[in-house]
Amino acid sequence: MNFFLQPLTLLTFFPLLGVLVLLFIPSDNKNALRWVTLITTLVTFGLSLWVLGMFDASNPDLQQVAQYDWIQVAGWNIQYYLGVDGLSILLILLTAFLTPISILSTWTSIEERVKDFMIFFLLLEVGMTGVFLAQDLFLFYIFWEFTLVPMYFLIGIWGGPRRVYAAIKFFLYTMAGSILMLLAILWLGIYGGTFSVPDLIAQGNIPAGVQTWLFLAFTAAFAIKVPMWPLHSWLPDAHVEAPTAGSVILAGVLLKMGTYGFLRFNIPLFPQAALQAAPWIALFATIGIIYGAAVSYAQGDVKKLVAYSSVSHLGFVMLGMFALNSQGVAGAILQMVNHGLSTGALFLLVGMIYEQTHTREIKVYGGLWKITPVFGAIFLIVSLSSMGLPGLNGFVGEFTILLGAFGSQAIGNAWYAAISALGVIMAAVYILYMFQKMFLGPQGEIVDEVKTHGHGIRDLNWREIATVAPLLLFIFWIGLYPRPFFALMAPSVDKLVAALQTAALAMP
Amino acid sequence: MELIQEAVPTGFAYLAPWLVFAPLLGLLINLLFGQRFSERMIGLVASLASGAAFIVSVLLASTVSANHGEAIRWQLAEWIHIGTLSLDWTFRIDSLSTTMMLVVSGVGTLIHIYAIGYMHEDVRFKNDPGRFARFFVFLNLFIAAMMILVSGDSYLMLFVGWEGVGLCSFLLIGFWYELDTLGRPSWANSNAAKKAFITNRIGDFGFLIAGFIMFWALGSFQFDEVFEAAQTASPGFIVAITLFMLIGVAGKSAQIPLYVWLPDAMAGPTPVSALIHAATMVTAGVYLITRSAELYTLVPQAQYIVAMTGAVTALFAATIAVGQYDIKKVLAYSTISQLGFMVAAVGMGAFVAGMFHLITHAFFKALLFLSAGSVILGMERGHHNLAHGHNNDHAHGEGSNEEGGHGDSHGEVFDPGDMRNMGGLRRTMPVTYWLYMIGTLALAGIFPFAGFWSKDEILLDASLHYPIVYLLLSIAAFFTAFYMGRQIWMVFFGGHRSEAAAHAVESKPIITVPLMVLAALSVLGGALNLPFEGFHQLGHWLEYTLHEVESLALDYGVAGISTVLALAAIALSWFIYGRNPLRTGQPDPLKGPLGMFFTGMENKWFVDEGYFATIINPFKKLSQFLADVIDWRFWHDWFHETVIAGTYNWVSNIALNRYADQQGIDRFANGLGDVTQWLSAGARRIQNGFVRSYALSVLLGVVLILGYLILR
Amino acid sequence: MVEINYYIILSAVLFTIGALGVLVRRNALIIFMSIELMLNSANLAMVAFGSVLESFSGQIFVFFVIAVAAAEVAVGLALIVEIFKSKRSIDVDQMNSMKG
Amino acid sequence: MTIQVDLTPILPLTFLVVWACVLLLVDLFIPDDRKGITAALSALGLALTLGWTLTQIGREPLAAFNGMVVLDGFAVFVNALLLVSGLLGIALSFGYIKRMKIERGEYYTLMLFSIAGMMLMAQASDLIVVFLALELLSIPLYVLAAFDRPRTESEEAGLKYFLLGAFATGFVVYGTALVYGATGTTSLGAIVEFLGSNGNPSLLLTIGAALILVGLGFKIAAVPFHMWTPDVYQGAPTAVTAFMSSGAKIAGFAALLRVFATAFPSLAVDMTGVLWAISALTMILGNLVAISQSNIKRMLAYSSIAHAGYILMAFVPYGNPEVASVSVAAGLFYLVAYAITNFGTWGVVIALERAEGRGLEIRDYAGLGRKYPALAAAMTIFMLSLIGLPPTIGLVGKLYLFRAVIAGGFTGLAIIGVLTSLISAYYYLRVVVTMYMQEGDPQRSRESFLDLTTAFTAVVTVLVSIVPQYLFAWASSAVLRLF
Amino acid sequence: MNLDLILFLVLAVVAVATAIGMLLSRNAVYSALFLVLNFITVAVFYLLLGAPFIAMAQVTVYAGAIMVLFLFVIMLLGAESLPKAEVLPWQKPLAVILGFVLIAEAAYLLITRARPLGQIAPPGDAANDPLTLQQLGMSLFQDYLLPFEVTSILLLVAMVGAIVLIRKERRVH
Repeated sequence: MNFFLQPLTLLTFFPLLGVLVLLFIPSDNKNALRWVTLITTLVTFGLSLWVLGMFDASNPDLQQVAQYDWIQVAGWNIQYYLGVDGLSILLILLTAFLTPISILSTWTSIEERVKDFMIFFLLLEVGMTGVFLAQDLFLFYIFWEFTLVPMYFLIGIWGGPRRVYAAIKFFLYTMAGSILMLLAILWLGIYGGTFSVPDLIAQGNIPAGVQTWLFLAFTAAFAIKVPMWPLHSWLPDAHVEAPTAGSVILAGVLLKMGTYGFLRFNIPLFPQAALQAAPWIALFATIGIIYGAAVSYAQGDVKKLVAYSSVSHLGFVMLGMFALNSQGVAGAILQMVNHGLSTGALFLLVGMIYEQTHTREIKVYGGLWKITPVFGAIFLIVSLSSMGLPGLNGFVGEFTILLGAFGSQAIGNAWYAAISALGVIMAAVYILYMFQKMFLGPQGEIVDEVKTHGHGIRDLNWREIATVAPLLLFIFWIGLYPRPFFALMAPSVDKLVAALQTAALAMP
Repeated sequence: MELIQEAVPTGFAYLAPWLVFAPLLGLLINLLFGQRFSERMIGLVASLASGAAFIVSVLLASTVSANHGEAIRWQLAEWIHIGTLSLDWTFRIDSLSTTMMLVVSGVGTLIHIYAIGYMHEDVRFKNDPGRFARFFVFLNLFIAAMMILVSGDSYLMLFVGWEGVGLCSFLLIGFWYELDTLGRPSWANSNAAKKAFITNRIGDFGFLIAGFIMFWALGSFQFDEVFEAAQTASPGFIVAITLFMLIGVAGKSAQIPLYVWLPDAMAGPTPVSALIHAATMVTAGVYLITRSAELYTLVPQAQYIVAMTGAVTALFAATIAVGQYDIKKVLAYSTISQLGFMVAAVGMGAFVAGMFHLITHAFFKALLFLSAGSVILGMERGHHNLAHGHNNDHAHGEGSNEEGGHGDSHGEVFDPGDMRNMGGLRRTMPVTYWLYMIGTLALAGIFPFAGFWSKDEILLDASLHYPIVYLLLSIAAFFTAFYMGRQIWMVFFGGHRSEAAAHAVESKPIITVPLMVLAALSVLGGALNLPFEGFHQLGHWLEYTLHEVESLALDYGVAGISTVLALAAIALSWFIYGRNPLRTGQPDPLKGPLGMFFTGMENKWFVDEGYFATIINPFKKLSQFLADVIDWRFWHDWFHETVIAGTYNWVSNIALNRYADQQGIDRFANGLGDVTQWLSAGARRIQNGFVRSYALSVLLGVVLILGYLILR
Repeated sequence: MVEINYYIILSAVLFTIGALGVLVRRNALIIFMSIELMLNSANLAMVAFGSVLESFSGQIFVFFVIAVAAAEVAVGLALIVEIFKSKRSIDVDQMNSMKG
Repeated sequence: MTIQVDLTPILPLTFLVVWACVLLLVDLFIPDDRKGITAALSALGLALTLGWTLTQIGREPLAAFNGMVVLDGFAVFVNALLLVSGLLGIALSFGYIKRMKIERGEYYTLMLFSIAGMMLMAQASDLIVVFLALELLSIPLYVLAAFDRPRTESEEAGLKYFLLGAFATGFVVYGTALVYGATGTTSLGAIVEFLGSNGNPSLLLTIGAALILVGLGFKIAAVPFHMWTPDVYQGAPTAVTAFMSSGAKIAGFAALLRVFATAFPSLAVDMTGVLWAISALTMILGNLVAISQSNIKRMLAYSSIAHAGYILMAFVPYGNPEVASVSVAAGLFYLVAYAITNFGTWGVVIALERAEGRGLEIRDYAGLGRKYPALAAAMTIFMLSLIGLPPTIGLVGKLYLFRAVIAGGFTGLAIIGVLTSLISAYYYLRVVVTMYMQEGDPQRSRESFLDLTTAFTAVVTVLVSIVPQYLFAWASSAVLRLF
Repeated sequence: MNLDLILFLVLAVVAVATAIGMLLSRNAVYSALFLVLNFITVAVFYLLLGAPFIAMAQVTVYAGAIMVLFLFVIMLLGAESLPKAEVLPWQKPLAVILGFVLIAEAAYLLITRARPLGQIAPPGDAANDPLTLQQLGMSLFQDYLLPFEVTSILLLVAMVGAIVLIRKERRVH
């Protein structure tokens, strides 16, 4: 098939077309820029649905593969190798789904240098999609590093007061991790003779001792990205300073790149190392869950609170993933999506109110629900999904994860899961604290303050509702009827788990 | 499950989903059009929704009886299927669940109707008529969630409802989220709501853990499969499961140590207190244990713990109730105490007795609460008429709209719920008085009211199996009768202790009619399960589900003792409160004789304070510490800024005589500034622009290389 | 008969002295001379080797070195003169307008 | 007796030299305000030579002057690169020297001579020729560095470069002498034979080689022989800096490679450690000190030191036959990557430099992203390439290098490499930050050739990262004959 | 203890002495003169080593042309000596130490480690040995033709460079 007509290639690089168009639009024609970008991202979403339509959920292996020799000289064996399977399909959809939403959210909030913003955003989408699709380590690394650049600009140019600091910190920390991974990748490339992940897995002859080192090298990259406690220090800065859309994508997709990396590379490539590491990862994940929850409870800044809650949520993901049984892994994958939806939505909503009040201080809010009933209701639903209320998406993920972790042989004891379950209580504590201080109780001072500059705080307008509505739809759908989502990933997950069991048997 | 569905004719089972959908439908209608509807319309929709659920419940019950109690399982959809884990949206229709459905939807519907009248005035006293619709939305949501809870076929679906009702109670307790119970702007109500939710979550944690153990030990969440596997599983697991489940029960059914949220929950509008925090939701725990009967019966030691928890709670709460002044607070603690009775009962394995008491309690406690609500409304009206000199509360409704909140509309704050402001309402609110009286007698367990039969059955069981429990419960029963008597005397007898009481006005039919229905039930409810041969209807009915139940004959000894105790208590209360009624501002006459003891009861034995001191504040401090000191100052600022970035910059400056120029990233670079300065003196020498020292470094390099080559 | 190593050592000493000259003197001209001395010592070594190996290439190399030295001198002196014109000094220690 | 010589191997070179000499005369008749013609002519000369050189690709290696010069794939590759650099250098200079009012015809001729020297260096296979080539490329550079007289910095740069250069030359000469003494010859081929015949090399030889290494290390600005670099780069006219930062490096590495790979592979046991240390030191020091520069020229100087370190990594495993070819090919590839990126970067710097050295502080770049988006974008690409991030040739080059080094078993060095490139991100990003995230009003001077160069290099930087295989192939075929 | 050796030692002493003189003398003129002496001594060594041609070149080109040029420049600039102002106090000692280390290394290398490189044949009167000179010339123009040509270019370049540097400013305006 023609190179550019392959679904995955098209899906990955289509946004570049948008960039091309944007280049020829005068930068003062802001609405045109916005519309072009929105349409581009929507088409991309359409493409992702096309991919989904062709996706064979019963097939555990890579599908719709686009595989070409790329660099085959001088001992390199690098391929252009894209493919999608149960582990990645949901994340692909998530990416394509969140991007247009983020664009919508910038409609009025980004007025400065719209053109650059949109271009960077589209480039970012290319990078993210590529990361989830690339099956060749070299290709993967290129996409992985590539995502850094646009995000760095998004934070650095359109961010808050300390944006430059946050941007550079984000950049350096992520890069610090990935360069170690680079060495590991090169090592694999040299000794495996190929960079293609499936081939490397098939060979699977990496000596246990080396496995540990490679595992650690990859972990360095992914753990920082996730971020796993105690490597989370860049997260609050990045999140607080980033513009709303940036935060949404950062929380919604970029962090998932880390967890996805564990799933796609660490576990299948180094199964024995993974099995050995499971208890440790579980330990750190558990600490992260409790720590993140406790710390977010003490935040006075909404965005910071949500940022730290991410540390806690992704702790769950890591815990489930390294339960290394089907419940855990499937739950982890679903929880990635859930976190993308819930936290993404939270950042959107926070951004919407921030746009009106220009403050993120929780204490100045209060009694908002009375003034903005719709906003309050939506915020409540999203909060509940984030604290894992049954019937909403959060619960399905967290429950399966904890269930998996509780009985996981890899982790070895139920304590981690039990303690992590405390995190569910603490989630209620900080989420309700946030909701109460912002929406319940007597009217906060900000309300009158806003009144003094023209009309007071308004409820959501239709564009804003349209922005969140899709998220809400999925929040309910996954919560009430997650079956199709699990169905998509199940075969691949089972395959992974089976491979792990064989590896476990091979272990001394 | 297919097997079962083939085995028995499903009858009306296909209606099961409507238990949930009907209320949801009502909810949606009110949500979408609530703003355009009139209040009556809203109320009608909501009540119809709940009523539909009731009808469905009746039909389902009939189906069950038609099937001779065979359980029917009706699968709506698949939910979570991963590996060995398979969960479905399946409804379970058997005698137990239908019983709960009937209670919930029945009482629920009545309370819906009542609420139409009550909220009409409440929203006007609180100056926010717009909120009328919201109330019924929440109420319907609650019915739906409760239905999921009672009709679920697996522990997990039960858990869904379990948390759902928790959410609803959060929303409804915080219904007036910007006020406190006296209608002043404050965080009080929202705090109460939050407290309720979080405390429940703590219970849910126990439930979750129980679920995990269940899955890995018994391999399923579905009731039948669990029970089947339990027969062969090692008792250790069962004990763990049952006890962790007990934590959940303690949370939901307000048992020690997690009961603390219930009294605060009275911040919600009275119908809520009646429906959620008296009749239905709080009994979910009892339902859970009954549902898990086959697990509990396997492990007596666990049963004993459950029973003790119940009994102790019953007594403990009863003592506190004696010291309360707020009419609803008294009822709240009474509820906790009564729940204690039920838990004790099911703990002892007297599941029928427990369920029996659950039902009767639902009747008379709802009755009491609603009557209390009516009293409060009466006081409010009296108060407002006083303030506005006319008694047209509609006009008044608009009248007080201009004024800010209710509390600050008249100088001092008036608490319409404080019994010390009441007195003599017998004359101003006769209907309410009689209704209240019935409820009181039922609760006090006076023959032949419903409460007598159910409580008596529990006591009887206790006396046979667990003497200690029997002792505790009997004392609790005594206290019960006492504080109810105290309430009656304080509220309805004696002289008016406030102007409002004097001008209080009787409530309208829409409020009183449902009360009368409940009153009738409270009188006759005992007939459900009379302790005479052939009259154990409830017993036989539940037997289908609970298999072996012992149906005891009336034991005159036990019954006699309890009756005597109750009467004695009431007499005592008359002796203290009725004979010479309280006068305005007079302290409680028990204060003197009991002293410390009474202060304890008055202040709920300082349990809340204890929790604050031992758990909540430490946690706040801890998270503050983690967030500010550990995470931010140490980890974020010190370690990452100073150590990493600083070293980074500092090392670069050693090779140099200058600071990094303070540009964009200077924030990142101002690490060990002083050290840099201090060292730069020595560092200045290296790249200093002198040709000769450059040459020196070249020569140095040469010498080192040659040295290496020669010596290696 | 003279051990060739003596010549080498001698050249090494001269070379070192030349290097020292570059390191310790501030006068650009003298530094330059020192460099010439270094080249010379190299030449000496070269010729010495050449005479042992009895091949011409040593001498020829020296010849080229001398030529190159001449070329360098042309440019070098020009530079120094130019600097002197503008700085009125040939003290290399005064030529550190750029550093860091 | 008659003298017959085969000129073919050095024809391009000869042509260039002759062209330069002629140009020297022609220039006398070109009026001062028309020096553009000289530029054009010299560019033409380079272009012709380049064309000629490219026809040599894939030919059998030729030797002449009894093995003093060769023309093999390696030489062709390097020469082509050098000539391209020359063209880019002239393109950068043309407008610049006019703007700086230092336009003189000799500028270009000297540049041509220097390029000739570099090419000779790449072809030299006799230490004498290496030495002469070294001088031939250096002397014009000394003059060019001081070309902006009487500007103090420029003159100082010239003198410093000259004195230290001559100093370093002393070591080369002495080293050559020792090698000659140890082997009795200066011809690389003969040295190999000698070593082949009588066993393990004497320490004398090793020392000689080490001294040569010192001299060449000076040219490529390797620590600890690097210290002239910042001052000279800063003081010299920017266009010259651009030219020498690429050209001299390329030539120096070419010679280093030729000498060590062909003549001294048997010294690997001794040399590896030295090279390892030098490379590591160079990477670390270059990157660390670059952090605290505020002058863009100095910063780039340190960056070029750092990159010398990266390229040196490729030579560490030169003694190990199975990886040597790969690693050296990686080195060549990286040279290309660096040269291209480097010229682009300097192009931007030149575009923003104004008279008497204003516009050279990093803070002068503030607001570039807003005012000249294209220029800023180009600069961003170059910075990414220097860090080694996609989508740029820099990343591919680094990956190639690290892979070779790891394959050679020097993982430790590779780790130093990646860590230092992380450090480098810190200061390269600062430029980007300043351009995009700070307000300012930079002034650029529009010169068509300059813009052309910048655009060209930017495009190449990105393009080659997407299709690097051809360059890979060429580089690896270029080194095959060396071993 | 033979004659050659004595001669060598004497000359060596002279060479080193003059070199040190160059190094130490305050006045640049003296330094230059010392250097001339040194070069001449080296030239004598060349004779001893049987390289008369180089010896001549050394005397004429070096001692003659180059050093005279130096002297000329010194006089021209009047830069005999500089004011005593040492800004790098630690430079001298460090340099001296390095120097000694270097010499030590060289000595160690040559005396203990290096293979004996053989003896120097006693100089026949090579001064006027036509054959030798002829051979030299031949190989210069045959084997070493390329370097020779390169040298010529080099000198040309140097010339141009010098002119560029010294020539009067004729800046275009």
